[in-house]
Amino acid sequence: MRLAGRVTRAVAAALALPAALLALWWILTADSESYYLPPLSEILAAVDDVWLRTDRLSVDVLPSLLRLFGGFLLAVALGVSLGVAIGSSRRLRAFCEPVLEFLRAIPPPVLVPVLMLFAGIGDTMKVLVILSGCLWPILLNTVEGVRAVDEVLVETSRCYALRGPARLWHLVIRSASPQIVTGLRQGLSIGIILMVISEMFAASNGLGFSIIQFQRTFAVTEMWTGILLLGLLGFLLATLMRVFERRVLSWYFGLRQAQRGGSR
Amino acid sequence: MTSAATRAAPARSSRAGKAGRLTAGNALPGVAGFAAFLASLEAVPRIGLVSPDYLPPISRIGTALVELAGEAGFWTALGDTVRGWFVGLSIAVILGITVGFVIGTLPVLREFTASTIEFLRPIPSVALIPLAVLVFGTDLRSVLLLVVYASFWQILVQVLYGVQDVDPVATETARTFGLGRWARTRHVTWPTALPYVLTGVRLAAAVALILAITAELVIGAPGLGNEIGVAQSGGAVARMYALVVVTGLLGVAVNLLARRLERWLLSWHPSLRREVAA
Amino acid sequence: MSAMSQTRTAAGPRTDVLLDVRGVRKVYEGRGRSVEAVRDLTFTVARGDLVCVVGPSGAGKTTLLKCIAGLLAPTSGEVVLEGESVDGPPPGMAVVFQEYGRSLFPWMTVRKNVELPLKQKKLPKARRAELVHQALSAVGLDDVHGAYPWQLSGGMQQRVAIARAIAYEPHILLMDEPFAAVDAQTRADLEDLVRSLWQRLGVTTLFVTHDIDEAVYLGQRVLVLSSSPTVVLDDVTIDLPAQRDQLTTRSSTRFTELRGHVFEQIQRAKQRSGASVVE
Amino acid sequence: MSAMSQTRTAAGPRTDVLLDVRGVRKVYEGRGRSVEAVRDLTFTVARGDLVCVVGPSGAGKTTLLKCIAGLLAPTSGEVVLEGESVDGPPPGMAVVFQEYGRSLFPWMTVRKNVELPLKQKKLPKARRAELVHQALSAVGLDDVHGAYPWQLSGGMQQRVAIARAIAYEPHILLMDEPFAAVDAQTRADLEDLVRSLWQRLGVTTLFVTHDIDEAVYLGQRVLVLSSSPTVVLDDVTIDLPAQRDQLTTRSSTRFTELRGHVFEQIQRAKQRSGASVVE
Amino acid sequence: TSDDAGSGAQAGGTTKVKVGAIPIVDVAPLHLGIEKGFFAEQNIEVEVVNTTGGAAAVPGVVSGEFDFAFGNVVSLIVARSQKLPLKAIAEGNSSTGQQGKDFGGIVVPKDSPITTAAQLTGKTVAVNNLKNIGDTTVRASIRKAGGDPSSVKFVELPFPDMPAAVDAKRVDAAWIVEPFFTVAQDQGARVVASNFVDAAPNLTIAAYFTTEKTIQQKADLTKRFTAAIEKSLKYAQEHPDEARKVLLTYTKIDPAVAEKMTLPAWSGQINRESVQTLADLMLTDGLVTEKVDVAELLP
Ligand SMILES: Nc1ncnc2c1ncn2[C@@H]1O[C@H](COP(=O)(O)OP(=O)(O)OP(=O)(O)O)[C@@H](O)[C@H]1O
Ligand SMILES: Nc1ncnc2c1ncn2[C@@H]1O[C@H](COP(=O)(O)OP(=O)(O)OP(=O)(O)O)[C@@H](O)[C@H]1O
Ligand SMILES: [Mg+2]
Ligand SMILES: [Mg+2]
Repeated sequence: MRLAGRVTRAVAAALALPAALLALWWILTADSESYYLPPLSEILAAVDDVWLRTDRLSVDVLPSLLRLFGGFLLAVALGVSLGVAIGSSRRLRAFCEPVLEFLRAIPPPVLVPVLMLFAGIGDTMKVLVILSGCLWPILLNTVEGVRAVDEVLVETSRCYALRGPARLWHLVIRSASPQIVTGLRQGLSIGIILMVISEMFAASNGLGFSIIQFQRTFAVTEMWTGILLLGLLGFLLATLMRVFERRVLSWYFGLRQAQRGGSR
Repeated sequence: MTSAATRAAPARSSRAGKAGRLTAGNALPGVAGFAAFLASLEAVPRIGLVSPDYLPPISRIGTALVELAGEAGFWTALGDTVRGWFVGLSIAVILGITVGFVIGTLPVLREFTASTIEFLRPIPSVALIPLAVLVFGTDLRSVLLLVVYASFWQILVQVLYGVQDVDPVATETARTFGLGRWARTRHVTWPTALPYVLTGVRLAAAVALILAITAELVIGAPGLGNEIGVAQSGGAVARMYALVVVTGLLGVAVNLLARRLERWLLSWHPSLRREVAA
Repeated sequence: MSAMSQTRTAAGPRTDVLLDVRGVRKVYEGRGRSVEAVRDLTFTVARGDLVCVVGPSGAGKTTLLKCIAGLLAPTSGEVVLEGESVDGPPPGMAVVFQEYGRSLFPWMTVRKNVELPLKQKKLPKARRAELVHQALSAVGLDDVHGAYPWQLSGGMQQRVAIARAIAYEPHILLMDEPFAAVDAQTRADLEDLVRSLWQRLGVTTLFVTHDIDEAVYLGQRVLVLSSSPTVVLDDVTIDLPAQRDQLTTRSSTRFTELRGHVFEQIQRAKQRSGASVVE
Repeated sequence: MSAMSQTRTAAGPRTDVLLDVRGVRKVYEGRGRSVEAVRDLTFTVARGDLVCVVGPSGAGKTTLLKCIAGLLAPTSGEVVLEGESVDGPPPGMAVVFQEYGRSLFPWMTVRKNVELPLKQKKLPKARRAELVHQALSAVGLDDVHGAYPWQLSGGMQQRVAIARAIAYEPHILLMDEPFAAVDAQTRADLEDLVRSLWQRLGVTTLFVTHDIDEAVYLGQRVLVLSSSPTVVLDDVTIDLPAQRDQLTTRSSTRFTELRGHVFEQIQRAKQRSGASVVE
Repeated sequence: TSDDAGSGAQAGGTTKVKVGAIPIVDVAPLHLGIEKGFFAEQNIEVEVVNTTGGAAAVPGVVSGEFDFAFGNVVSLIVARSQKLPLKAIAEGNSSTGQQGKDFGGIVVPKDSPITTAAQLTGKTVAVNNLKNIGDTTVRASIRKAGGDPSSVKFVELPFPDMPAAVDAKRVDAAWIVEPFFTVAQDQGARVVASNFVDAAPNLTIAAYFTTEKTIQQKADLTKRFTAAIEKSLKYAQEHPDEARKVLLTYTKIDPAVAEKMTLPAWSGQINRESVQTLADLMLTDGLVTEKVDVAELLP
């Protein structure tokens, strides 16, 4: 009973504001004359034609998602391993920081031509573009997380001869995991943005490509359906991420709650 | 990210002059790292990994950079970009902090806005370009719209995490001593959230720079991005990379500034305390 | 229950009642289970009294203190302070929390930490400076005004929290196991400090501890709480001389007697633990 | 210095020396200032001994323990364990840290926390399960195998840390003020636990505390450290009966005598504080 | 922005107009005309705003941010088919109409076995934008050479990145325009077809355009601007050396390349038949879903 009540409330909370905003959008654009702001009713009506009645879901959305996951997973692997290394060593950190900040500040669209020189124009390049964006929040958060490992735990591990991979996994990564997961969340939403940007170059399919194509061919209603779909995708992925986070970090949330004296 | 602020560190030495020495001590390996990076950039085209026609060695980019520095137009463009970046970032910071505090301190609001935030956050700014041009044309305001939209989320999310991290013992202490809601926000919530805000500013600063340049590149508003676009469409490869290097250096400068700000505002924070003590 | 000591209190009801705790009950409602932390607490504290509260771990001492401080609303019953029912932190009350380390603001210097509540009271600057100086002086911290809390040792941090409470010039001072993490010597010093402050300033003080020796050494009265769900098991008047010191008082026979008496009560309290979890 | 007790140690040098601390000196080098935490410590611990180390706050007790554990390198002098000079955490040693709350892995259940060092030792699974079970049983925590550390009360967390140390089957067990933040009753229980474990398993134990009563109650010997810069002030043999219990032992005359003796030494140590900060 | 009704914008008799244009070879006449004072003659003061192409220029024009803009004909036809009220007012540029001597074409890597457009069947071809003038005319080339355009795989690649992609054989062929056309050929790329020439004789590639609203409300200004730009086009066509020189002022093209490369034709006339041919090709290739009457778009 109580559980059911909580679920209902959570669903209501998740849907209330979007519903209100959509209603507002609907009303405000109901008799919109502006070419670029078609009535929401038209946009919603077009969703079916544009995405569901065609093979766009498998031809455009699926490859985009695959590239997104590829880039994201690579960024996780690279960000976490580099982050652990950089976070553990003051020297390495001092050595790398300016270069990393330099690379971080370069806009992906101008990075694309360089990447194409090395990785060609296929999916590899797009995956690399996504990687180049997701990497930073994951890397920075991992570095900060690793730096903050509790000294007492470090000494405990030394005393019990915890070394090598066991130390890395049981101490360093687990201890930094709340921060790493924060990085993952930020990285994922940047990844979606980069997914679109990567499809601005040398693409012939993809969700981002479709949106840009609609934009270029002045198919504005269709473009809006794409943007809505993109937002929906972001929301779904964020929800998945939350589920993942709750599972992996259940200890962390319990610990925090305990520290707060049971109050939330 | 937990309230590690509570650990008593044994560092009891004087704090004066520490920040200066720390950066001075840190600069050397940083410069060395950068030099190594430049050397590898020089080597890649020279040993024939890629054609120097498409990725010139860094020495040629350097020459182009010197040429750039001699052009008045370059400095105007740099000024335009920095202005767009700074104004946009400022708006995003103020907006993000305000909205973040309001949402963060009212759990109901937080609960009800979470899904909308997750929905709006991944919508790429680039998708808003036609809208921006339609509403604001191709001048600074369009750039600002994109910059603010993209960097706002970075700040907002950080502020939300920060506000959530307030130690209940600290809040209760403040309450018993008669601090009202506003005074508690000012003296307890704000200092707790400040480290998160600064990290947010650091992340947002980079995003804002990227967006300012991308927007100039795509919309054609004046600035470095536009210069990059012109160089690119004219096939002036070395010049284009010189401009890219300028954006990268801008990023490094922004980060240095942000670190300075952090050192100054957060000398009490455990992460910096530890650096001083260790 | 110790009939003798109970009667003693009932026989001589204090004249000027400052704090009146009436049938306070507190149930924590949690997911799936609710805990009755405090079942029924009734007692009064006279103006200028120094009452120690002891009880086994988890007895609900902190819960009681938070109810008195107006930080928690009791499930039933009420707390009356100076004739008024408490429903939020009352003015003129200072609390020293168990987690002193977390109750000092790490982003403020020691001076600022002590001064902040005075600013809230809108005291003029000169008066604030005077109070801060006096309070820090009283706890023996004349030379750390400009330091940050985390630059101090645990005992010093604790003293800053106490200084903040004194400087506030409260009518009533609540302290929750304030010396739990301090070494024996510092602890003894702080105990003497609390007694001398109480004697000098006459602040009504409620002191929560789990250390029986400490409670007997410090208090004029000791309230013994049962384990959860909590009631008042005993109310012992400590008839030791007003001038106490660590060596002679602690080795006096009366001290040992009282200590033994309280110890027994606590042992009984532990055995008598009721069904506290209401499914 | 108490000549009598000093001689006692010198006269009867323990036969089977397990730990030999030879002229250990430790200076913390900081920016602008360096602190000589430990000046010159020399003592030995025999196999199977239970030695308590007391000293005022900041005496360098933790520093000493870390040097023995191989976590800190002494500035001069050396620590010899079982005939070998220590230069890193030696195998077969277990440490229970002062901050027990921070020394358990919050992301592992109690069982996993205890098991992890055994995995590192590459013990077979069945043996691990047996050791974990025995150790948790010994500290009276049979029913919390699956709980996370933060779901336990402070005293229980402390016992998990102790269980982890026992399960490791160390030759030597170091404990650093392990009961500082635990309430009196739990503390008494844990003290009895440590003694009974020591008697049953015969592990050589070094127990650091700032509580004189505790040191006298627990130890076979008590080392008294001076305040910083630290030397060994006294080495008191505790000639109390092997079977001790909280009420009778603590109220025996010999206990009070020994307690008084150690207390005096510490008072002297406090007065005799040298110039510890080398500018 | 300006208003023919005669408000403050017309200070001192000159009208300020904003023109959106890509900083490429094709718009040299606009810059040359400004330099030569052809616009000043008409009391027009032009501010050229760099855009990246139709995506930014069309909304700019629709919103009134730009009075006029430069865009390729296919983009304009698509926009028109989407009911955007755009109208071309003057030619932008045209194909030279000479096979092998156009300002753009299909190139292949130097040792590629491909020699004719027909052999592009089943290959990967880079164009700057999909569903635009590039793929439409490349298909026309292939069709004309007897190949099957439906099996060609087009990928998007910005012109500046094409020479490198061809050189590294990332693509089998690419449709490139100047100055990258020359750059690619310098690196050894071979031209296999001139797609503009294959699509239609003297194909009009791009046009200056505005909205119907501007044409109605600022008829006079439109007329003056059209006159000035047509004069500029003609001048540029007659003085290619000056056109090459003006390039260096608004682009960063290497002077050596600017000297060598082929300039597009600026005939000053929109070739209506070629535009209709293009529109028909677009219908064949599915860029538009119904037949577009180019008369609506053209002046
Ligand atoms: N926020 C809460 N939610 C649920 N139960 C709680 C909460 N706070 C305390 N409790 C429970 O209420 C009881 C009393 O807790 P309280 O903290 O008042 O004890 P205490 O006497 O202060 O103990 P200690 O000596 O350990 O500080 C305990 O059983 C505890 O588990
Ligand atoms: N990392 C460090 N850097 C500089 N000085 C230190 C450091 N650690 C300890 N000290 C100093 O060394 C001295 C001894 O410290 P130590 O922690 O060993 O004392 P302790 O006897 O364990 O005290 P306590 O009873 O408070 O735990 C103290 O004066 C302390 O300030
Ligand atoms: Mg408590
Ligand atoms: Mg210590």
